[in-house]
Amino acid sequence: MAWMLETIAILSPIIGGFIYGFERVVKARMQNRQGPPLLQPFYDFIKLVEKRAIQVHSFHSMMGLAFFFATWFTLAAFLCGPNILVGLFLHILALAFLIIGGFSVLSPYSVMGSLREIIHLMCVEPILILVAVGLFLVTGSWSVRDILSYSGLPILYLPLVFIAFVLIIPAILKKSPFDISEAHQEIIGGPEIEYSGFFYEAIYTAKWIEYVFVFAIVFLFTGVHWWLGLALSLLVFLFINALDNSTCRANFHQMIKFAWFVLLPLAALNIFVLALWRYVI
Amino acid sequence: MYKNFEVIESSLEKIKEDIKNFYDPSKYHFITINAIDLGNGKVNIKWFFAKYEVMDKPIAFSVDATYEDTIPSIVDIIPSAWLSEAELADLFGLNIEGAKKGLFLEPDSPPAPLRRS
Amino acid sequence: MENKMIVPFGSQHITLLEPVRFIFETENEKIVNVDVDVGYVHRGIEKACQTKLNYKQVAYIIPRICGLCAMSHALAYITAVEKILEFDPPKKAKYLRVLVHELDRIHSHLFAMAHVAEAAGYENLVMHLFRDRELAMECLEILTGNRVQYDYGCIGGVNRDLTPEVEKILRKKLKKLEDRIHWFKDLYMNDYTLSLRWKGIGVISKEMAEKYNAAGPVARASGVRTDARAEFDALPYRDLGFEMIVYKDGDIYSRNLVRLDEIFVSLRIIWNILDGLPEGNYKEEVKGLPKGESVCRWEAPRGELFMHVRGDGKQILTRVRVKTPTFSNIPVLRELFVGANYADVPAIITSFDPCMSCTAR
Amino acid sequence: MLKMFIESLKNLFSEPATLPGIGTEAPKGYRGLIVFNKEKCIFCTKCELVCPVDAIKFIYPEDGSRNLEFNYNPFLCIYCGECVRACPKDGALIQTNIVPEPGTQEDNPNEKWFEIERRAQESKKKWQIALAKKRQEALKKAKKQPPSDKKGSKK
Repeated sequence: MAWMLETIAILSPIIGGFIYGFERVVKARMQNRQGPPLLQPFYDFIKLVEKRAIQVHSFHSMMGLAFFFATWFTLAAFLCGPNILVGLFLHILALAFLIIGGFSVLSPYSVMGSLREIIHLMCVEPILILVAVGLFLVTGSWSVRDILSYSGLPILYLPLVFIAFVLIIPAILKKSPFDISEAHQEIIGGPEIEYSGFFYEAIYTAKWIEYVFVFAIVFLFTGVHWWLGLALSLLVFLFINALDNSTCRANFHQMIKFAWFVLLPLAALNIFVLALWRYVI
Repeated sequence: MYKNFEVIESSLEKIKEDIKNFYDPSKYHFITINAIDLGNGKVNIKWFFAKYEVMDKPIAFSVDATYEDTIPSIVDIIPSAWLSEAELADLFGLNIEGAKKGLFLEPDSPPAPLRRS
Repeated sequence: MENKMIVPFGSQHITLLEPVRFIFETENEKIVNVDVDVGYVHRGIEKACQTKLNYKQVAYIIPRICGLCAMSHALAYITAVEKILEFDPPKKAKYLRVLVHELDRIHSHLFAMAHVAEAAGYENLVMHLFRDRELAMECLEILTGNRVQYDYGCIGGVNRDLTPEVEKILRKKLKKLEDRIHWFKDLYMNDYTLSLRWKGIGVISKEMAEKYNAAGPVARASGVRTDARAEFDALPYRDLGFEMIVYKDGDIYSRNLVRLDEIFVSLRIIWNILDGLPEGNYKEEVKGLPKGESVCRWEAPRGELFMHVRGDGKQILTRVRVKTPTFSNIPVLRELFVGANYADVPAIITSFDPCMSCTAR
Repeated sequence: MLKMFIESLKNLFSEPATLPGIGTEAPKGYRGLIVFNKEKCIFCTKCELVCPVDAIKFIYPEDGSRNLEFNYNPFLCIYCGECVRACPKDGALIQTNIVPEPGTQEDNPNEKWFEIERRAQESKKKWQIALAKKRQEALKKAKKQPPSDKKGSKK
């Protein structure tokens, strides 16, 4: 258990790849299709290495790479660092690289995607911070190591925060109904459209790391009971995929409304009540 | 000659007024404008209309013209006619008032392909 | 250019099946101006029909204009030529034509609905619609011998008879399809996210549809009562339980519902044909050369298809003009975009079910 | 939404509708590859005439005889079946339900077909000249022989 978190952080691209591959199989089966093999993301990875990379300009490509390394570093900081808030702020930074990269080219799809990515940030980050605050209120620590050794079940104290978090996961992982920054049918991948070959691969792999990041947060909600954590992660995974398969894309007005007027008050209410109970009574 | 539609003969000067008097958007459906090359630089143009919901013969306004003539545009009466007019201007090389060329053909394609010469 | 962003949409875009280019000027994702170019796939089929091929061969080239409404193009042309030749096809041939045409409509409508769902990002619905479209395609394959290009009609009748064993398979598959369509209807009526995305978006009022002469499901969704099946006497639709589906709202949602309900009507017509197919020949010899002019209005899946044929007593026709449904719908589409949200553009375009290879020919 | 949600979860545990790596078979009556039967053909060239895309070309022999060479381009063919319907002799042209193979670069279908088209055009002209000669010769022969014999030979 001692080196577990570090191992996960280092191997996160590979773990994320497996999660992504598994998700593609599950998604296909939910659509009554056979689906690709489990290792398909890695095949794609190998194929993309061989492709010729067309750079728009060097800064843009660098931002792609920066996005990948920053996401990786974010995960490492989140899992191994002393404070999960650092991880969350680094997460914003990592996305900022993607956004700046998207803005740095003239392509309207890329620029529009970056604008929408900012809206994503606006919706996602407050909830992530409330999750962190909630976990701190329950466990009394900002560190992942301490939260994972907490003997109780944080989810019992934070049910509404958990619900809010699960419902915002589609926005983090860019899944329907909140996949607006990537919206294939409208802006064709958004900020990532102008990347190609090796640099697209960086973005592609960074997405896998996001999977690990999200499910690591889900994992935190069960404290020391890691079996329960696995079960909960699987359940959330299935729920997210079923939701992805049963909704169409909302537009960004609807997403903001949902995130700010439904999810945020929900999570805030939970934390407010918890804080009252902890500190006042 | 005309097997299953009615034809109202008109002339280039009168056609716009005729259509204006005839056309009622809630009653008639404007179908399209079509041209037929008659050879020797002559062309026959027909404006097609049909009634809504009634099983009736389509009605066509027919005008004979030459390729040099300027053909009046009916976009101010029927706003959706611009596409048909642009097509005729492209494929037949007709001079239609205000019709945009190059919508159906690319710059390097042969001009007025449906004309017989 | 203060706050404006120019967004090109097409000529290649992920939601577009076929090349058409819109150039939007947007302000905060709101469209203020549109420019359209439709002629990317001009193949000169009309020219070929007028210069190279004789009038019987044209019947096999015309359906190649478009894969999805191949049967409509072929039958409209055949009807127009038969009108010139003053030939009335045998009754059985007419019924078989309706059968294939309605099957064609079913698969085309399912295709269109799938694409609207795709544009809304509803992947699962797309997969389901496409899978069930396969049933209609299989029916057509077994009936006509091909999945896309049926080449079923010919001048004088149809090319194949409906054998009892084929009829048995058709009945089985159509029964299954009908159950599925009921399932879809239920889904469309009750799905919350779909109504969120589609209700009140891309609204065409009745006046607008009449002003810009929209055709087909687009016009019927706006409350315009127009359907070439009821307005042109080419096929015996009146005996077969045809009913015009009209909705009033004129948004994307009602366009989908019009298509869905038309599938029910088509299925009913098909059941009626299978139950009461008349006896007789399915093909008769046609003699003579076309001399004269005729038109044909035909209700293709996307709307009114118009054929204008002129022959001067030669093997090769003088003029073949195809006015396709999308051609009529482009003007209203262009007007509709002004003031719309960019995020809704793919859904609006696909809800028109545009077919550019038809439009440019 | 809920309906589809349940359907998705249900589908997760049911057999998928698609199968890996198995193509479907063409049903009976599928309009596939056209097969030519030389023994039965009477070389009337009707199929060549009716074909809308000129996917059938006959190469004519130089001696003016009726021993034509049938050429068929499956890549140009649109499988409408018009040639089969036009064929006056049963079994000379058959439409099978074999799904045609796609053409590859190695086959070089285009260049080969252009060559055939060129040869067909040239050979037809030569054949017509040869045929005219043959007819003239036959006419000369017929003039020499008594008319009653000619009638008998025609029967």
